[in-house]
Amino acid sequence: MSAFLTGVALFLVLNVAAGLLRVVRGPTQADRMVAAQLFGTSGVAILVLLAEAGGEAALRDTALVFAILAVVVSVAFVKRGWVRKLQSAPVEDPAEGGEGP
Amino acid sequence: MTSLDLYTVAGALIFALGLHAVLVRGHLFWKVLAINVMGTGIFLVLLAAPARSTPGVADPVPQAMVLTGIVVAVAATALALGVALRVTARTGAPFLPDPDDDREGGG
Amino acid sequence: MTLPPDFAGGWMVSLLDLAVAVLLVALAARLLHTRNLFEAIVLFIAYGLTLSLAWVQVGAPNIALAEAALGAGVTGALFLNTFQRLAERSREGSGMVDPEHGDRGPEAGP
Amino acid sequence: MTLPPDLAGGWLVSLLDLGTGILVGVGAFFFLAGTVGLLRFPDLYCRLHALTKADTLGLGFITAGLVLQLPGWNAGLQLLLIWVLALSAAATVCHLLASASLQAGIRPVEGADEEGEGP
Repeated sequence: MSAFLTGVALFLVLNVAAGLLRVVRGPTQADRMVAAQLFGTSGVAILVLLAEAGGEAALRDTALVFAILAVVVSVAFVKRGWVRKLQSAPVEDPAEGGEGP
Repeated sequence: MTSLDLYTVAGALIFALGLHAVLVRGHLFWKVLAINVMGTGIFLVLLAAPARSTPGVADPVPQAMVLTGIVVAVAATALALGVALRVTARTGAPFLPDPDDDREGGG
Repeated sequence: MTLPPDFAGGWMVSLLDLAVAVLLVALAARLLHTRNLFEAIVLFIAYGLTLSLAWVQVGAPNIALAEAALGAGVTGALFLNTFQRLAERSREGSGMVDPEHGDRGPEAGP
Repeated sequence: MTLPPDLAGGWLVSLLDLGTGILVGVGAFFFLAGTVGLLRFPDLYCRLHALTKADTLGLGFITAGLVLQLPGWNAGLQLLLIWVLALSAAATVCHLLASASLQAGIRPVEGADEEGEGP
Protein backbone atom coordinates (compact mmCIF):
# COMPACT_ATOMS: atom_id res chain seq x y z
CA MET A 1 0.00 0.00 0.00
CA SER A 2 2.88 2.34 0.76
CA ALA A 3 4.43 1.82 -2.66
CA PHE A 4 1.04 2.45 -4.30
CA LEU A 5 0.53 5.75 -2.47
CA THR A 6 4.06 6.89 -3.32
CA GLY A 7 3.41 5.98 -6.94
CA VAL A 8 0.30 8.15 -6.97
CA ALA A 9 2.37 10.97 -5.48
CA LEU A 10 4.92 10.51 -8.26
CA PHE A 11 2.10 10.68 -10.80
CA LEU A 12 0.91 13.95 -9.28
CA VAL A 13 4.43 15.43 -9.44
CA LEU A 14 4.62 14.59 -13.14
CA ASN A 15 1.12 16.06 -13.52
CA VAL A 16 2.25 19.34 -12.01
CA ALA A 17 5.32 19.36 -14.21
CA ALA A 18 3.04 19.08 -17.24
CA GLY A 19 0.79 21.83 -15.91
CA LEU A 20 3.74 24.17 -15.59
CA LEU A 21 3.84 24.30 -19.38
CA ARG A 22 0.89 26.67 -19.07
CA VAL A 23 3.12 29.05 -17.09
CA VAL A 24 5.65 29.05 -19.88
CA ARG A 25 3.14 29.58 -22.69
CA GLY A 26 0.29 31.43 -21.00
CA PRO A 27 -0.70 34.51 -22.92
CA THR A 28 -1.93 36.60 -20.02
CA GLN A 29 -0.62 37.00 -16.52
CA ALA A 30 -3.71 35.46 -14.98
CA ASP A 31 -3.05 32.32 -16.99
CA ARG A 32 0.28 32.09 -15.28
CA MET A 33 -1.19 32.66 -11.85
CA VAL A 34 -3.58 29.75 -12.37
CA ALA A 35 -0.58 27.45 -12.17
CA ALA A 36 0.06 28.57 -8.60
CA GLN A 37 -3.39 27.32 -7.71
CA LEU A 38 -2.62 24.07 -9.52
CA PHE A 39 0.50 23.66 -7.45
CA GLY A 40 -1.39 24.45 -4.26
CA THR A 41 -4.02 21.77 -4.73
CA SER A 42 -1.61 19.16 -6.11
CA GLY A 43 0.92 19.90 -3.39
CA VAL A 44 -1.72 19.28 -0.73
CA ALA A 45 -2.56 15.95 -2.36
CA ILE A 46 1.11 14.94 -2.66
CA LEU A 47 1.87 15.79 0.95
CA VAL A 48 -1.17 13.97 2.28
CA LEU A 49 -0.22 10.89 0.26
CA LEU A 50 3.37 11.01 1.47
CA ALA A 51 2.21 11.45 5.05
CA GLU A 52 0.22 8.24 4.79
CA ALA A 53 2.91 6.36 2.87
CA GLY A 54 5.75 7.31 5.18
CA GLY A 55 3.81 7.34 8.41
CA GLU A 56 4.76 10.92 9.17
CA ALA A 57 1.92 12.90 10.67
CA ALA A 58 3.86 16.18 10.52
CA LEU A 59 3.43 16.32 6.76
CA ARG A 60 -0.28 16.98 7.18
CA ASP A 61 0.57 20.27 8.86
CA THR A 62 2.70 21.17 5.86
CA ALA A 63 -0.28 20.32 3.67
CA LEU A 64 -2.36 22.85 5.60
CA VAL A 65 0.23 25.54 4.87
CA PHE A 66 0.18 24.60 1.17
CA ALA A 67 -3.58 25.02 1.10
CA ILE A 68 -3.36 28.55 2.46
CA LEU A 69 -0.46 29.57 0.26
CA ALA A 70 -2.26 29.74 -3.07
CA VAL A 71 -4.75 32.17 -1.57
CA VAL A 72 -1.98 34.42 -0.25
CA VAL A 73 -0.16 34.55 -3.56
CA SER A 74 -3.32 35.09 -5.60
CA VAL A 75 -4.59 37.86 -3.36
CA ALA A 76 -1.20 39.56 -3.57
CA PHE A 77 -1.40 39.23 -7.35
CA VAL A 78 -4.90 40.65 -7.65
CA LYS A 79 -4.32 43.49 -5.23
CA ARG A 80 -0.82 44.48 -6.27
CA GLY A 81 0.45 42.63 -9.27
CA TRP A 82 -2.16 43.32 -11.88
CA VAL A 83 -0.98 45.53 -14.71
CA ARG A 84 -3.88 46.83 -16.74
CA LYS A 85 -3.63 46.71 -20.45
CA LEU A 86 -2.87 50.13 -21.82
CA GLN A 87 -5.36 50.10 -24.64
CA SER A 88 -8.28 48.54 -22.84
CA ALA A 89 -8.13 50.48 -19.60
CA PRO A 90 -7.08 54.07 -20.23
CA VAL A 91 -8.14 55.22 -16.77
CA GLU A 92 -5.20 55.20 -14.43
CA ASP A 93 -5.73 54.64 -10.75
CA PRO A 94 -4.79 57.92 -9.11
CA ALA A 95 -4.63 56.51 -5.61
CA GLU A 96 -1.81 54.12 -6.35
CA GLY A 97 0.59 56.32 -8.22
CA GLY A 98 4.28 55.80 -8.00
CA GLU A 99 5.71 57.99 -5.29
CA GLY A 100 9.21 59.31 -5.02
CA PRO A 101 11.10 61.89 -7.01
CA MET B 1 23.88 6.60 -5.86
CA THR B 2 21.18 7.13 -3.31
CA SER B 3 18.46 9.71 -3.33
CA LEU B 4 20.35 11.98 -0.97
CA ASP B 5 23.30 12.00 -3.36
CA LEU B 6 20.82 12.99 -6.03
CA TYR B 7 19.70 15.99 -4.00
CA THR B 8 23.30 16.97 -3.29
CA VAL B 9 24.14 16.96 -6.99
CA ALA B 10 20.95 18.91 -7.73
CA GLY B 11 21.90 21.50 -5.12
CA ALA B 12 25.34 21.96 -6.67
CA LEU B 13 23.79 22.32 -10.13
CA ILE B 14 21.27 24.88 -8.87
CA PHE B 15 24.03 26.87 -7.21
CA ALA B 16 25.98 26.92 -10.47
CA LEU B 17 22.92 28.02 -12.43
CA GLY B 18 22.24 30.83 -9.96
CA LEU B 19 25.84 32.01 -10.01
CA HIS B 20 25.83 32.08 -13.79
CA ALA B 21 22.61 34.09 -13.83
CA VAL B 22 23.92 36.59 -11.27
CA LEU B 23 26.94 37.24 -13.45
CA VAL B 24 25.16 37.27 -16.81
CA ARG B 25 21.77 38.91 -16.34
CA GLY B 26 21.85 42.67 -16.21
CA HIS B 27 18.33 43.18 -14.89
CA LEU B 28 18.35 43.83 -11.15
CA PHE B 29 15.29 41.71 -10.39
CA TRP B 30 16.83 38.69 -12.01
CA LYS B 31 19.90 39.29 -9.91
CA VAL B 32 17.76 39.14 -6.76
CA LEU B 33 15.98 36.03 -8.05
CA ALA B 34 19.29 34.40 -8.87
CA ILE B 35 20.72 35.14 -5.43
CA ASN B 36 17.65 33.48 -3.92
CA VAL B 37 18.12 30.44 -6.13
CA MET B 38 21.81 30.26 -5.22
CA GLY B 39 20.90 30.26 -1.54
CA THR B 40 18.43 27.44 -1.97
CA GLY B 41 21.09 25.39 -3.73
CA ILE B 42 23.35 25.84 -0.72
CA PHE B 43 20.50 24.84 1.59
CA LEU B 44 19.92 21.70 -0.42
CA VAL B 45 23.55 20.62 -0.14
CA LEU B 46 23.60 21.56 3.53
CA LEU B 47 20.60 19.38 4.33
CA ALA B 48 21.15 16.44 2.03
CA ALA B 49 24.83 15.82 2.71
CA PRO B 50 24.66 15.34 6.51
CA ALA B 51 21.45 13.32 6.25
CA ARG B 52 23.42 10.86 4.15
CA SER B 53 26.08 10.21 6.78
CA THR B 54 23.61 9.07 9.43
CA PRO B 55 20.61 7.62 7.61
CA GLY B 56 17.31 7.71 9.40
CA VAL B 57 18.38 10.19 12.05
CA ALA B 58 17.97 13.87 11.32
CA ASP B 59 20.83 16.11 12.37
CA PRO B 60 19.28 19.15 14.04
CA VAL B 61 22.21 21.54 13.61
CA PRO B 62 22.05 21.96 9.79
CA GLN B 63 18.27 22.13 10.03
CA ALA B 64 18.50 25.05 12.46
CA MET B 65 21.04 26.76 10.20
CA VAL B 66 18.84 26.34 7.14
CA LEU B 67 15.77 27.54 9.01
CA THR B 68 17.63 30.69 10.05
CA GLY B 69 18.91 31.06 6.52
CA ILE B 70 15.42 31.02 5.03
CA VAL B 71 14.25 33.82 7.31
CA VAL B 72 17.37 35.87 6.65
CA ALA B 73 16.97 35.32 2.90
CA VAL B 74 13.42 36.69 2.99
CA ALA B 75 14.54 39.80 4.85
CA ALA B 76 17.52 40.33 2.54
CA THR B 77 15.26 39.89 -0.49
CA ALA B 78 12.94 42.62 0.78
CA LEU B 79 15.88 44.95 1.30
CA ALA B 80 17.38 44.19 -2.10
CA LEU B 81 14.07 44.76 -3.87
CA GLY B 82 13.71 48.11 -2.12
CA VAL B 83 17.18 49.11 -3.26
CA ALA B 84 16.40 47.97 -6.79
CA LEU B 85 13.24 50.11 -6.82
CA ARG B 86 15.27 53.13 -5.73
CA VAL B 87 17.78 52.51 -8.50
CA THR B 88 14.88 52.34 -10.95
CA ALA B 89 13.45 55.58 -9.61
CA ARG B 90 16.79 57.34 -9.96
CA THR B 91 18.02 56.13 -13.30
CA GLY B 92 14.77 55.22 -15.04
CA ALA B 93 15.71 51.63 -15.70
CA PRO B 94 16.22 48.62 -13.43
CA PHE B 95 19.86 48.25 -14.33
CA LEU B 96 22.98 49.19 -12.51
CA PRO B 97 24.35 52.43 -13.90
CA ASP B 98 27.45 52.15 -15.99
CA PRO B 99 30.38 53.39 -13.91
CA ASP B 100 32.11 54.82 -16.96
CA ASP B 101 29.61 57.57 -17.68
CA ASP B 102 28.53 60.05 -15.03
CA ARG B 103 25.73 61.64 -16.98
CA GLU B 104 22.97 60.18 -14.83
CA GLY B 105 22.43 58.28 -11.67
CA GLY B 106 24.97 60.15 -9.62
CA GLY B 107 24.39 60.61 -5.92
CA MET C 1 20.30 3.67 -9.15
CA THR C 2 20.86 1.09 -6.45
CA LEU C 3 19.39 1.75 -3.06
CA PRO C 4 20.70 0.41 0.23
CA PRO C 5 18.53 -2.44 1.48
CA ASP C 6 17.49 -0.58 4.62
CA PHE C 7 16.08 2.31 2.62
CA ALA C 8 12.37 2.42 3.41
CA GLY C 9 9.92 2.68 0.55
CA GLY C 10 11.96 1.07 -2.17
CA TRP C 11 12.34 2.03 -5.77
CA MET C 12 9.19 4.11 -6.01
CA VAL C 13 10.60 6.60 -3.52
CA SER C 14 13.77 6.92 -5.54
CA LEU C 15 11.72 7.56 -8.69
CA LEU C 16 9.87 10.30 -6.82
CA ASP C 17 13.19 11.78 -5.72
CA LEU C 18 14.46 11.70 -9.29
CA ALA C 19 11.35 13.49 -10.55
CA VAL C 20 11.54 16.17 -7.86
CA ALA C 21 15.27 16.78 -8.42
CA VAL C 22 14.93 17.01 -12.20
CA LEU C 23 11.94 19.33 -11.82
CA LEU C 24 13.96 21.54 -9.46
CA VAL C 25 16.88 21.90 -11.85
CA ALA C 26 14.60 22.48 -14.84
CA LEU C 27 12.58 25.13 -13.01
CA ALA C 28 15.74 26.93 -11.87
CA ALA C 29 17.18 26.93 -15.39
CA ARG C 30 13.95 28.20 -16.92
CA LEU C 31 13.26 30.94 -14.40
CA LEU C 32 16.77 32.29 -14.57
CA HIS C 33 16.97 32.42 -18.35
CA THR C 34 13.53 33.53 -19.46
CA ARG C 35 12.91 37.04 -20.75
CA ASN C 36 9.52 37.50 -19.10
CA LEU C 37 9.67 38.86 -15.58
CA PHE C 38 6.19 37.76 -14.56
CA GLU C 39 6.81 34.23 -15.77
CA ALA C 40 10.02 34.19 -13.74
CA ILE C 41 8.13 35.23 -10.60
CA VAL C 42 5.46 32.54 -10.97
CA LEU C 43 8.13 29.96 -11.73
CA PHE C 44 9.96 31.05 -8.60
CA ILE C 45 6.84 30.38 -6.52
CA ALA C 46 6.55 26.94 -8.12
CA TYR C 47 10.25 26.40 -7.47
CA GLY C 48 9.76 27.14 -3.77
CA LEU C 49 6.92 24.64 -3.52
CA THR C 50 8.98 21.97 -5.29
CA LEU C 51 11.83 22.67 -2.93
CA SER C 52 9.44 22.14 -0.07
CA LEU C 53 8.66 18.69 -1.49
CA ALA C 54 12.40 18.02 -1.73
CA TRP C 55 12.82 18.82 1.95
CA VAL C 56 10.04 16.49 2.86
CA GLN C 57 11.98 13.79 1.02
CA VAL C 58 15.27 14.73 2.67
CA GLY C 59 13.63 14.28 6.04
CA ALA C 60 13.02 17.78 7.32
CA PRO C 61 9.28 18.49 7.36
CA ASN C 62 9.69 21.48 9.66
CA ILE C 63 11.88 23.20 7.09
CA ALA C 64 9.34 22.28 4.42
CA LEU C 65 6.75 24.15 6.46
CA ALA C 66 8.93 27.26 6.74
CA GLU C 67 9.88 27.10 3.08
CA ALA C 68 6.29 26.90 1.88
CA ALA C 69 5.21 29.81 4.05
CA LEU C 70 8.26 32.08 3.78
CA GLY C 71 10.27 31.04 0.75
CA ALA C 72 7.36 30.67 -1.63
CA GLY C 73 4.55 32.73 -0.08
CA VAL C 74 6.12 35.83 1.37
CA THR C 75 8.91 36.08 -1.18
CA GLY C 76 6.46 35.59 -4.03
CA ALA C 77 4.24 38.35 -2.68
CA LEU C 78 7.29 40.61 -2.37
CA PHE C 79 8.27 39.98 -5.97
CA LEU C 80 4.72 40.58 -7.20
CA ASN C 81 4.58 43.85 -5.28
CA THR C 82 7.86 45.02 -6.77
CA PHE C 83 6.75 43.94 -10.23
CA GLN C 84 3.75 46.24 -10.07
CA ARG C 85 5.80 49.15 -8.80
CA LEU C 86 8.22 48.63 -11.66
CA ALA C 87 5.41 48.46 -14.21
CA GLU C 88 3.91 51.71 -12.94
CA ARG C 89 7.30 53.36 -13.04
CA SER C 90 8.12 52.33 -16.58
CA ARG C 91 4.63 53.17 -17.85
CA GLU C 92 4.68 56.72 -16.55
CA GLY C 93 8.38 57.25 -16.98
CA SER C 94 10.73 57.29 -19.86
CA GLY C 95 9.69 53.90 -21.15
CA MET C 96 13.21 52.66 -21.33
CA VAL C 97 12.28 49.21 -20.20
CA ASP C 98 9.38 46.97 -21.00
CA PRO C 99 8.26 45.25 -17.80
CA GLU C 100 7.13 42.18 -19.67
CA HIS C 101 10.44 41.73 -21.44
CA GLY C 102 12.98 42.90 -18.98
CA ASP C 103 16.20 43.25 -20.86
CA ARG C 104 16.94 46.29 -22.90
CA GLY C 105 18.17 44.36 -25.84
CA PRO C 106 21.48 43.26 -27.18
CA GLU C 107 23.21 46.36 -25.86
CA ALA C 108 22.31 45.46 -22.27
CA GLY C 109 25.57 43.62 -21.77
CA PRO C 110 28.75 45.25 -20.65
CA MET D 1 -10.75 2.74 13.79
CA THR D 2 -8.54 0.33 15.69
CA LEU D 3 -9.43 -3.21 14.92
CA PRO D 4 -9.42 -5.92 17.55
CA PRO D 5 -6.47 -8.24 17.05
CA ASP D 6 -8.55 -11.13 15.82
CA LEU D 7 -9.96 -9.01 13.03
CA ALA D 8 -6.75 -7.24 12.02
CA GLY D 9 -5.38 -8.68 8.84
CA GLY D 10 -8.68 -10.23 7.96
CA TRP D 11 -11.12 -9.49 5.20
CA LEU D 12 -12.06 -6.08 6.58
CA VAL D 13 -8.54 -4.70 6.23
CA SER D 14 -8.23 -5.91 2.67
CA LEU D 15 -11.64 -4.40 1.92
CA LEU D 16 -10.45 -1.06 3.32
CA ASP D 17 -7.29 -1.31 1.22
CA LEU D 18 -9.40 -1.93 -1.86
CA GLY D 19 -11.57 1.09 -1.10
CA THR D 20 -8.49 3.25 -0.61
CA GLY D 21 -7.04 2.09 -3.89
CA ILE D 22 -10.21 2.82 -5.83
CA LEU D 23 -10.78 6.24 -4.27
CA VAL D 24 -7.18 7.38 -4.66
CA GLY D 25 -7.14 6.16 -8.24
CA VAL D 26 -10.31 8.10 -9.06
CA GLY D 27 -8.79 11.19 -7.41
CA ALA D 28 -5.63 10.87 -9.49
CA PHE D 29 -7.81 10.62 -12.61
CA PHE D 30 -9.51 13.89 -11.73
CA PHE D 31 -6.12 15.55 -11.27
CA LEU D 32 -5.13 14.34 -14.72
CA ALA D 33 -8.38 15.73 -16.13
CA GLY D 34 -7.69 19.10 -14.52
CA THR D 35 -4.22 19.29 -16.04
CA VAL D 36 -5.51 18.31 -19.47
CA GLY D 37 -8.13 21.03 -19.20
CA LEU D 38 -5.52 23.55 -18.12
CA LEU D 39 -3.39 22.76 -21.13
CA ARG D 40 -6.07 22.32 -23.77
CA PHE D 41 -8.88 24.77 -23.04
CA PRO D 42 -8.92 27.92 -25.18
CA ASP D 43 -9.72 30.53 -22.58
CA LEU D 44 -8.65 31.76 -19.17
CA TYR D 45 -12.13 31.27 -17.75
CA CYS D 46 -12.41 27.73 -19.07
CA ARG D 47 -9.00 26.95 -17.61
CA LEU D 48 -9.98 28.34 -14.23
CA HIS D 49 -13.13 26.25 -14.31
CA ALA D 50 -11.29 23.06 -15.20
CA LEU D 51 -8.51 23.56 -12.73
CA THR D 52 -10.35 24.60 -9.60
CA LYS D 53 -13.29 22.24 -9.90
CA ALA D 54 -11.59 19.09 -11.12
CA ASP D 55 -8.56 19.35 -8.86
CA THR D 56 -10.61 20.06 -5.77
CA LEU D 57 -12.82 17.07 -6.51
CA GLY D 58 -9.73 14.93 -6.99
CA LEU D 59 -8.34 16.10 -3.68
CA GLY D 60 -11.65 15.20 -2.05
CA PHE D 61 -11.45 11.68 -3.45
CA ILE D 62 -7.85 11.27 -2.30
CA THR D 63 -8.58 12.45 1.23
CA ALA D 64 -11.65 10.22 1.39
CA GLY D 65 -9.50 7.29 0.35
CA LEU D 66 -6.82 8.08 2.93
CA VAL D 67 -9.32 8.47 5.78
CA LEU D 68 -9.99 4.75 5.44
CA GLN D 69 -6.37 4.03 6.36
CA LEU D 70 -6.13 6.21 9.42
CA PRO D 71 -5.97 4.71 12.91
CA GLY D 72 -8.06 7.26 14.78
CA TRP D 73 -10.56 10.02 14.28
CA ASN D 74 -8.10 12.82 15.12
CA ALA D 75 -6.10 12.56 11.93
CA GLY D 76 -9.28 12.02 9.95
CA LEU D 77 -10.66 15.28 11.27
CA GLN D 78 -7.43 16.98 10.24
CA LEU D 79 -7.75 15.57 6.72
CA LEU D 80 -11.33 16.84 6.57
CA LEU D 81 -10.12 20.27 7.67
CA ILE D 82 -7.45 20.24 4.97
CA TRP D 83 -10.03 19.44 2.32
CA VAL D 84 -12.46 22.12 3.49
CA LEU D 85 -9.63 24.65 3.50
CA ALA D 86 -8.55 23.67 -0.01
CA LEU D 87 -12.18 23.91 -1.13
CA SER D 88 -12.59 27.46 0.13
CA ALA D 89 -9.15 28.38 -1.20
CA ALA D 90 -10.02 27.16 -4.69
CA ALA D 91 -13.34 29.00 -4.67
CA THR D 92 -11.73 32.23 -3.49
CA VAL D 93 -8.89 32.09 -5.99
CA CYS D 94 -11.21 31.29 -8.89
CA HIS D 95 -13.56 34.15 -8.08
CA LEU D 96 -10.74 36.65 -7.54
CA LEU D 97 -8.87 35.82 -10.72
CA ALA D 98 -12.00 35.73 -12.87
CA SER D 99 -13.40 39.03 -11.65
CA ALA D 100 -10.03 40.76 -11.89
CA SER D 101 -9.56 39.47 -15.43
CA LEU D 102 -13.00 40.72 -16.45
CA GLN D 103 -12.26 44.15 -15.01
CA ALA D 104 -8.93 44.23 -16.78
CA GLY D 105 -10.64 43.76 -20.11
CA ILE D 106 -9.96 40.14 -20.98
CA ARG D 107 -13.03 38.96 -22.86
CA PRO D 108 -14.17 35.34 -22.78
CA VAL D 109 -13.86 33.42 -26.01
CA GLU D 110 -17.05 33.86 -27.99
CA GLY D 111 -18.53 31.17 -30.17
CA ALA D 112 -18.21 28.20 -27.89
CA ASP D 113 -21.98 28.10 -27.52
CA GLU D 114 -22.56 27.93 -31.25
CA GLU D 115 -20.64 24.71 -31.45
CA GLY D 116 -23.33 22.98 -29.51
CA GLU D 117 -21.45 22.60 -26.24
CA GLY D 118 -23.81 24.68 -24.14
CA PRO D 119 -27.41 23.80 -23.38
